[in-house]
Amino acid sequence: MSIEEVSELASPAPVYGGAEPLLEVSDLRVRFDAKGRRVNAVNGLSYHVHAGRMLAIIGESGSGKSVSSRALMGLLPPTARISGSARFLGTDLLSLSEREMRRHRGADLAMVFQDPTRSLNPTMRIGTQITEAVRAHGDVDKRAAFDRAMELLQLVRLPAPERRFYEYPHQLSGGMRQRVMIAIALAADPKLLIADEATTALDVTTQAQVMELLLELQERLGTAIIMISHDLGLAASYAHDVIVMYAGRAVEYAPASTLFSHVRMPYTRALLGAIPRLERTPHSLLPVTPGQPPDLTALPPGCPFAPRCSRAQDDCHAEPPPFAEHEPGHWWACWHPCEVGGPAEEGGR
Amino acid sequence: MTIVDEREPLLRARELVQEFTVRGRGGVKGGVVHAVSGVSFDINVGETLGVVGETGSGKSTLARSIIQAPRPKSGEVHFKGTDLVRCKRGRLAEARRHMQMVFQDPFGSLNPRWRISDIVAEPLIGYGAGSGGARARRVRELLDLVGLNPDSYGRRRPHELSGGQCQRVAIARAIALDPALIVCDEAVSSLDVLIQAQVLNLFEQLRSELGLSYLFISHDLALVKQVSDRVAVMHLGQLCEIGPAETLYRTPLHPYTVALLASIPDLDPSAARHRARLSIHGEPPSPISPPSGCRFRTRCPRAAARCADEAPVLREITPGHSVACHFPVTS
Amino acid sequence: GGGPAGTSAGPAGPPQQGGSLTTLVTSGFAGSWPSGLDPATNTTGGANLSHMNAIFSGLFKLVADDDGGNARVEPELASGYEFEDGGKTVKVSIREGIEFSDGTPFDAEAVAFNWERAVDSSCTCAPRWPLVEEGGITVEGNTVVLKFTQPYAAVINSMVVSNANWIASPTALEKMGEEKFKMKPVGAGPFKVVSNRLSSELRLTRNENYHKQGRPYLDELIIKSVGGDQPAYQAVLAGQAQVFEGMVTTPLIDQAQGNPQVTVTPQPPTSPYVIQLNTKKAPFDEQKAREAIYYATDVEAIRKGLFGNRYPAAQTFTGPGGMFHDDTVPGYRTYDPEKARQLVKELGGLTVHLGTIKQYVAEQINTALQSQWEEVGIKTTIDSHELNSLIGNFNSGEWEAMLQTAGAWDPAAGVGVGFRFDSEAPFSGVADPELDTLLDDAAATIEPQERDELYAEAGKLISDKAYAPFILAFAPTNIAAEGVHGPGVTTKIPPVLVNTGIQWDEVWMSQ
Amino acid sequence: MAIVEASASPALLEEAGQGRFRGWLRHLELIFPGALLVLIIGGCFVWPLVAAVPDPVGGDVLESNLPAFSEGHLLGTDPNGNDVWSRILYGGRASLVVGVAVNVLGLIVGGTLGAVSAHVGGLLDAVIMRVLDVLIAFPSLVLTLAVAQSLGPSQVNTIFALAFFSVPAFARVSRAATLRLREQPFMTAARLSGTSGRRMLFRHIAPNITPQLVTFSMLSMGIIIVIEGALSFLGLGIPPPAPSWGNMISQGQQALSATPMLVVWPCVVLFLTVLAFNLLGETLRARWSGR
Amino acid sequence: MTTTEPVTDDAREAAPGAVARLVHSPSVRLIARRLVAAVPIVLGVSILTFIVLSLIPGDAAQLLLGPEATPEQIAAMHRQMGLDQPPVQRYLGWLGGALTGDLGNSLVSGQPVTGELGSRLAVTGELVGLAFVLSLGLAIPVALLAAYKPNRLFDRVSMLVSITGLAVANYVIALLLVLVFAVQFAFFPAIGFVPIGQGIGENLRSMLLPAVSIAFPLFCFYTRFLRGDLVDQLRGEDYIVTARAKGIGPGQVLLRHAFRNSSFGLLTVVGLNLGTLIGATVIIEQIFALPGIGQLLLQAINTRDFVVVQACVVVFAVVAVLANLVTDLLYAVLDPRIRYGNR
Ligand SMILES: Nc1ncnc2c1ncn2[C@@H]1O[C@H](COP(=O)(O)OP(=O)(O)OP(=O)(O)O)[C@@H](O)[C@H]1O
Ligand SMILES: Nc1ncnc2c1ncn2[C@@H]1O[C@H](COP(=O)(O)OP(=O)(O)OP(=O)(O)O)[C@@H](O)[C@H]1O
Ligand SMILES: [Mg+2]
Ligand SMILES: [Mg+2]
Repeated sequence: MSIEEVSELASPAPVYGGAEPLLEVSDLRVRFDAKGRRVNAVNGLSYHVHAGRMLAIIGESGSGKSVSSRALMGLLPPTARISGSARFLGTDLLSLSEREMRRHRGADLAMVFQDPTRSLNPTMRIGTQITEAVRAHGDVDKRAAFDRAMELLQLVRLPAPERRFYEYPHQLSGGMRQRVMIAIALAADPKLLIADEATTALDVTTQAQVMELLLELQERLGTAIIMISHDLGLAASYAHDVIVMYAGRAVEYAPASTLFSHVRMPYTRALLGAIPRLERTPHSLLPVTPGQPPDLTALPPGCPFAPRCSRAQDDCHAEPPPFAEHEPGHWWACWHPCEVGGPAEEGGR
Repeated sequence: MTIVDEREPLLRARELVQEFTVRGRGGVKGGVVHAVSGVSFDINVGETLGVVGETGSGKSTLARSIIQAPRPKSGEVHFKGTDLVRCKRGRLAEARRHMQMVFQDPFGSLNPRWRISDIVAEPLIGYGAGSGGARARRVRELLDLVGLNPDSYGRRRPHELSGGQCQRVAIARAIALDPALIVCDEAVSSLDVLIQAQVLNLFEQLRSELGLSYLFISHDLALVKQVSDRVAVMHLGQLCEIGPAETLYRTPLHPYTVALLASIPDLDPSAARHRARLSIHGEPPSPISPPSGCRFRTRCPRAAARCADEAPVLREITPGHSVACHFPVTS
Repeated sequence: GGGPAGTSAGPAGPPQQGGSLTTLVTSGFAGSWPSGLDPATNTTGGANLSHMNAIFSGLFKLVADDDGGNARVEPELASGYEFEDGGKTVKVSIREGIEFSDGTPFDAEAVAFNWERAVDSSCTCAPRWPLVEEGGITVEGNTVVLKFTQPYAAVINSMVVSNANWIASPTALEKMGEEKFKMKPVGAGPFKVVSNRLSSELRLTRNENYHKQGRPYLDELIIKSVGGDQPAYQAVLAGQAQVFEGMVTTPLIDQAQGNPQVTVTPQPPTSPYVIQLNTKKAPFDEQKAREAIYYATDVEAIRKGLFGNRYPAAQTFTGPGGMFHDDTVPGYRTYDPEKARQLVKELGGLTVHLGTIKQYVAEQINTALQSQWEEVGIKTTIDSHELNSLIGNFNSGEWEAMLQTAGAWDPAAGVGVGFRFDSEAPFSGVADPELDTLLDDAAATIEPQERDELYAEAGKLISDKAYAPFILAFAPTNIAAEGVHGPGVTTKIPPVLVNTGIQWDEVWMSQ
Repeated sequence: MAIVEASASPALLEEAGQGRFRGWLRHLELIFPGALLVLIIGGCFVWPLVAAVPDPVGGDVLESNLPAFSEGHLLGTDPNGNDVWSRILYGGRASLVVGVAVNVLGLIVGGTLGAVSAHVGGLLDAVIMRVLDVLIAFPSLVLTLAVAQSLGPSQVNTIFALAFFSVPAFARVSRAATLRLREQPFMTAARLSGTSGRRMLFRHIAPNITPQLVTFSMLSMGIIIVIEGALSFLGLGIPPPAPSWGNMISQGQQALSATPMLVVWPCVVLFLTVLAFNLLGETLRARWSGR
Repeated sequence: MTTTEPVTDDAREAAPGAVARLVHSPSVRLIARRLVAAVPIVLGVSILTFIVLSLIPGDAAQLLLGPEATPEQIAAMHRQMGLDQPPVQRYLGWLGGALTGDLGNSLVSGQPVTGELGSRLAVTGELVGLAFVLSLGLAIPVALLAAYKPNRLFDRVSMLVSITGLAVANYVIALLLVLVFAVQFAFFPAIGFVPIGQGIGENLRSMLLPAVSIAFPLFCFYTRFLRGDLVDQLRGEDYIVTARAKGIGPGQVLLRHAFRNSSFGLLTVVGLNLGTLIGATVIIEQIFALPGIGQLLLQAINTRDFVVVQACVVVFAVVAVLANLVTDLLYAVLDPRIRYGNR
């Protein structure tokens, strides 16, 4: 990829609403040099999050959702090369040293991970894991930390918190563990909470419980939430705004209501079309998008979705479409966007 | 082999029970997990039975009990007229030829050190079907059928394939011997939607073309509805409701089914937000010491005293639609 | 101060009283006493000289001038002896007024009692007396009388290596019972047993009852078993032990001699290394093969290369420290590779299994022999045996050549020349009636001059018939820390068999 | 649409260079121990064939204890006048052969036992595991001593005796790996495919547990070579004068303070060998575990 | 391990019904089960020893009586030693005695074995215990420091040291230690054992060098193992990411999270290591003239004193089995997944 192409891919952050955004990510790029292979995991991602809003990042597996959010937290392995900027209340998170970053982790930005079983230390009491997070920032004595932890456990509505405090992760069910993870994330009143597929490992009923909880907490605490998922239904049900990612880039961005009623990106449309729905007749064939996600080690020159896109034309293969605000509040990156209200199945070939 | 009666279901499971003794390090007995407790159902030729239920409800155990890996503790599984639970090893192997399984983990179900063509050929070799040349031809045919170009994929190894492709290889292996029944244990859960659609379509195609029957397990209710003729709902090792897909989804009878259906996130944002959603609260009880009576009663909004004393049995409410509840939901 | 050959090891002033001394013995040999310290049942008594002498002293003892010369056996707890009946009757008189350390009298009855047990003992150190069937051992007042079927010249000389020399208190033995007694034996020696951990550590304390006034000098003597020369040497340097008996590793001896902190006293060699050849079996039933071995063996190279000229070459069965020693034997076949090659050729090749006991010096010599023999075309394999498999090999009669030590201070003593050359002996590879007669005669002759001649003749016969080439007369070296003095430690006493009988009652330390 | 300047391009270029270097470094993890091993093995097995090296045994006693860098004796001679350098090369043969043989025995016997035991399960598993438990609880040294004393010390017997150390260890590793493998769906799938037990063992289990076993054998190779030396100390092992690194060290230690170099040289090569095997083992472990 | 909770867990554990809970507690059941499982193992070991020993050529009688003994003498000695009985009967006789705590009398010295073993066990036990303490006490901090910054200078140096320890035989280490610390600087005695009764300081001084000789290779092994495991944890485990995401420092992450989990792996290794230690004690006791079991065992094998060998082996086996039981118990006590497992 030449420098010119890179600069064309680079895009300004879409502006949402009037107030200053809490987090402003622009042109985030992450590359891995692993085993001699170079993986371009994130290729110029830009977005905003405002306090009190929930932003959903969706996209298929490997589209760079986790990598981009871990980059914000400074939790990528040393093999990652990061560029771009992520302004968080005026500081560029990406330029911080590990030591400075540590002050922000937990305190300003917190994260809830996909698999609560593996993400909790199996040999440490639940309570200790929470108080540890409480005490990581600020000078809190044991007693105060204990009180705070109990408060948090009540906040996430864990039944019998006094007992649970002394239990170990394996004694809890998946849903309870995920609540503990949320309690840990909320320990220092973060301004931004990143939930990286926080409910993927849970079954539907538990997933619903956890999502309810997140929403409720957001309403109460005013925290901004970035919710990462590949479940469009989840995004539609709970998020204010939605970003759709493909091959390490944002391809469509809009408030949830707009996005699901006025899909413009063929890719998003394909995603929506492929979801089995209750309304669908049994045994009907689903619309199929052929091909594979692009190889991140060697991206095609044009639009990365072009090889799989039914609407693709020559220009799509030649040049990547810019990611721009084509309608108020609705951004997309496509040379030939779908018509509003067109059949959902149209996205796939 | 016995001649199959046309009206006889392809698979008839009766009162299947599977239990596991869990042991700690050093072999301390921790308790008995009642993974599957008295499950009965039929699958007819060409029919797809969906099984839904939350994590740990015993779906996978049920599937494994049917393919006899391991054999269930008690109960009967009649497959094409043979009771698999009590038959000899040789008979079982013969029966398994017509019964295959596709697993949830697309990578784990393929030996990472084998080539794709070898993997697909494995059942052909295992059941001694065809000579070398015929076998190779059959492998190509199968790979073509699942949409993988045998020339470019045959010599690859699993890690050179994507998850969806791996799953297709697993399917190719499963259909290699023209089985009558395929057990799909969360066969598409780990795939993302685009790939999932491809695989589901492939299943559908095989069903209509080859007349396969499926036992289709998932906890995604919408997905199950998409593929199933009938749906069974499992809760803590027991069937709590079973019926034709359309009916069951339209008029769920069991409070648990209702709760499950309510948990499905809706794609319509305006409708989804701020509705009173949850009808199920609390944690699922432990399968080691399930509650007395109805196993759902601890979380059931309709629970009454009777539920604690008396375990409800599956009873037919409308034709083909049965529920195990003392107080079924009637709208 | 060190220096070669203990020249400066004379007493440094009058002996001083007191002190605790630790002496180290190698766990493979002297440091192993698995069956306890009762003279009659200690099967390794011949190796445990220090232990036994310290507890029991001895009826007789071997003494020598400070340089190891003029070695002679002197009565100790005995007061003297007489031969009668042409040597067929031996009368040993016991010193008066001696008591065991438990206070019971040490008398002829006690000695006779012990001798009866000694004769029945299964130790290699049991006396080889040709006793008459009935009344072989009798008591006459303060004298014990031995009656032999034939004269036994070495009866007194061999006493110092046999368990007949160590007299245990019969009263104590009876009181304690054999099993307890072997752990805490009671004798009339300079020391009493405090504690005894078999093959590991023996703690002794001064015997106040000891018959010599003012002896022993030491208050405490500890005998410890240690795993090898290197750790033992280090322990002496570090001050955990004052004496190490029986160092054999040449480079370490060299190093010790350069070290002013220790006194190095090489003992006068008595038993030479010999290559026993099994003449009862091919290939050495043929004299040519045996001669080839003689000619192929370059003793000078081994002396110089392996031992820095430390030990003298030997051509017969006693070393320079022993009785009836001859430096050379007329007609002895020395190194001549050409002749060896010639003989091997005549034999149409020669293949030899050369064995020895698992021990550093012996293994080194074997290795060198292998090289030398290979050089002249003798195919040689060498094996090192544990004691067990060594005995097994000899018993089976399947062995071909064995590197062993032969002889003793007095060749007629127990494990002396007969042990290796008598046709009756299990460890012998020779069956020559002529040699048997010579050796028997020598053993039965009291007159030293006559004996000397008989042994010279035997030596010549062995050499002429090429029964067994001798290598060099080896003796271990004793190491002592600064300030330790005593006969056998810092002066030389010929080893009666392999190790020296240190006279612990005379050993003293400067404080 | 405003286009933001492309960021970090120079940095990217610079990192690319570093990337190449890093890639090379990563290979170094394999190259260094590999090269070291090739050097050691080549030195022991090939060098004596190519270059004129004195015999390791049968030296002239008159040339004993020469210091290093003496004429004709690169590392000097031992008390028997044997060339130390040559003994190190030939001794390496013995040590490496013992190390490899013991590991191969462990790999084949132990590996098979463990795999079969875990695969078949049930009574057979219980019996095999109890026997292995006994072997593990049994002080292997006694067994070794017994073997050595009844059969006499020799290279073959040493291998045999040391196998008592390696077989149970390999069996455990292999059993654990097989048990883990058993959980994999492809094993169930294979059974459903009518694959026979033997085929399962050889085609499914064996190739999948081999990497683990090989890694383990790399790490235990050094240990075995060192234990052979300990046996030499107790008078077992490879009988002198035939050299092995172990018996060179054990012979040398008898006069360690006087002739330390006789111990130092074999220790140095042993160190390099253990280093190489360890590094190789760890690199392989890291690679095969997919890090 | 430090925990920050203000109320201790033990207080909760000692709630009513403590006895009932004790009986049903996994730990107690674990002990019982493992003790039962240990019986066949020890039995197996004793049978195996019996078989192995009867395969060794030569016997104590032959050795005691010397080469010139007549067959009648040997037979008489066999009778005296009880070696004339058929092996099965001999074994059963031994077993009967062993069950009542009487391991028989030494064939060679006639002394009762039980008492001898007891006093020697103390020496070997102290040696091994000290070696464990030293090796673990050093390995843990070194491994932590090495894992703190993997592939940096300290890590590399510690790796080289570890590999040296794995490559250099323990007897060479022992001799070198003595040369330096006993001969050059007379800090420690070169040989000998001072019983605890004569002062704990002197006792430790006499045991330190032998213990270090055994501990050094162990230390190296543990360091390699623990460091590797720690790095694996740090790289691969999700809860490490969680911990880092909380904003706690790398030292805390290492100590409180990675080490806590790595310690279980280490525990297993330590438990399994005990068997191999026996070889080390045989050699080291020899060099330092320590009156321990290793020394006894070697002598007994050389004199074919099978009663003593049998007793030593069984004692070692019991210790090995107990060690594994203890590690399992420690697991059960330390690892909550087992402590509260599957109830
Ligand atoms: N440490 C790493 N080294 C090399 N490549 C990596 C690394 N981590 C992630 N990647 C690659 O970066 C790409 C983006 O990964 P990421 O985890 O962000 O995907 P994702 O969108 O979160 O997918 P999923 O839905 O599966 O979680 C993938 O191709 C992945 O293989
Ligand atoms: N081999 C086993 N040993 C012990 N318990 C088991 C075993 N297999 C399953 N279980 C238990 O049996 C119960 C049912 O498990 P199963 O895997 O069938 O559930 P599932 O419905 O498939 O769940 P999921 O949706 O998570 O796959 C669970 O509680 C599980 O822990
Ligand atoms: Mg992700
Ligand atoms: Mg499942």
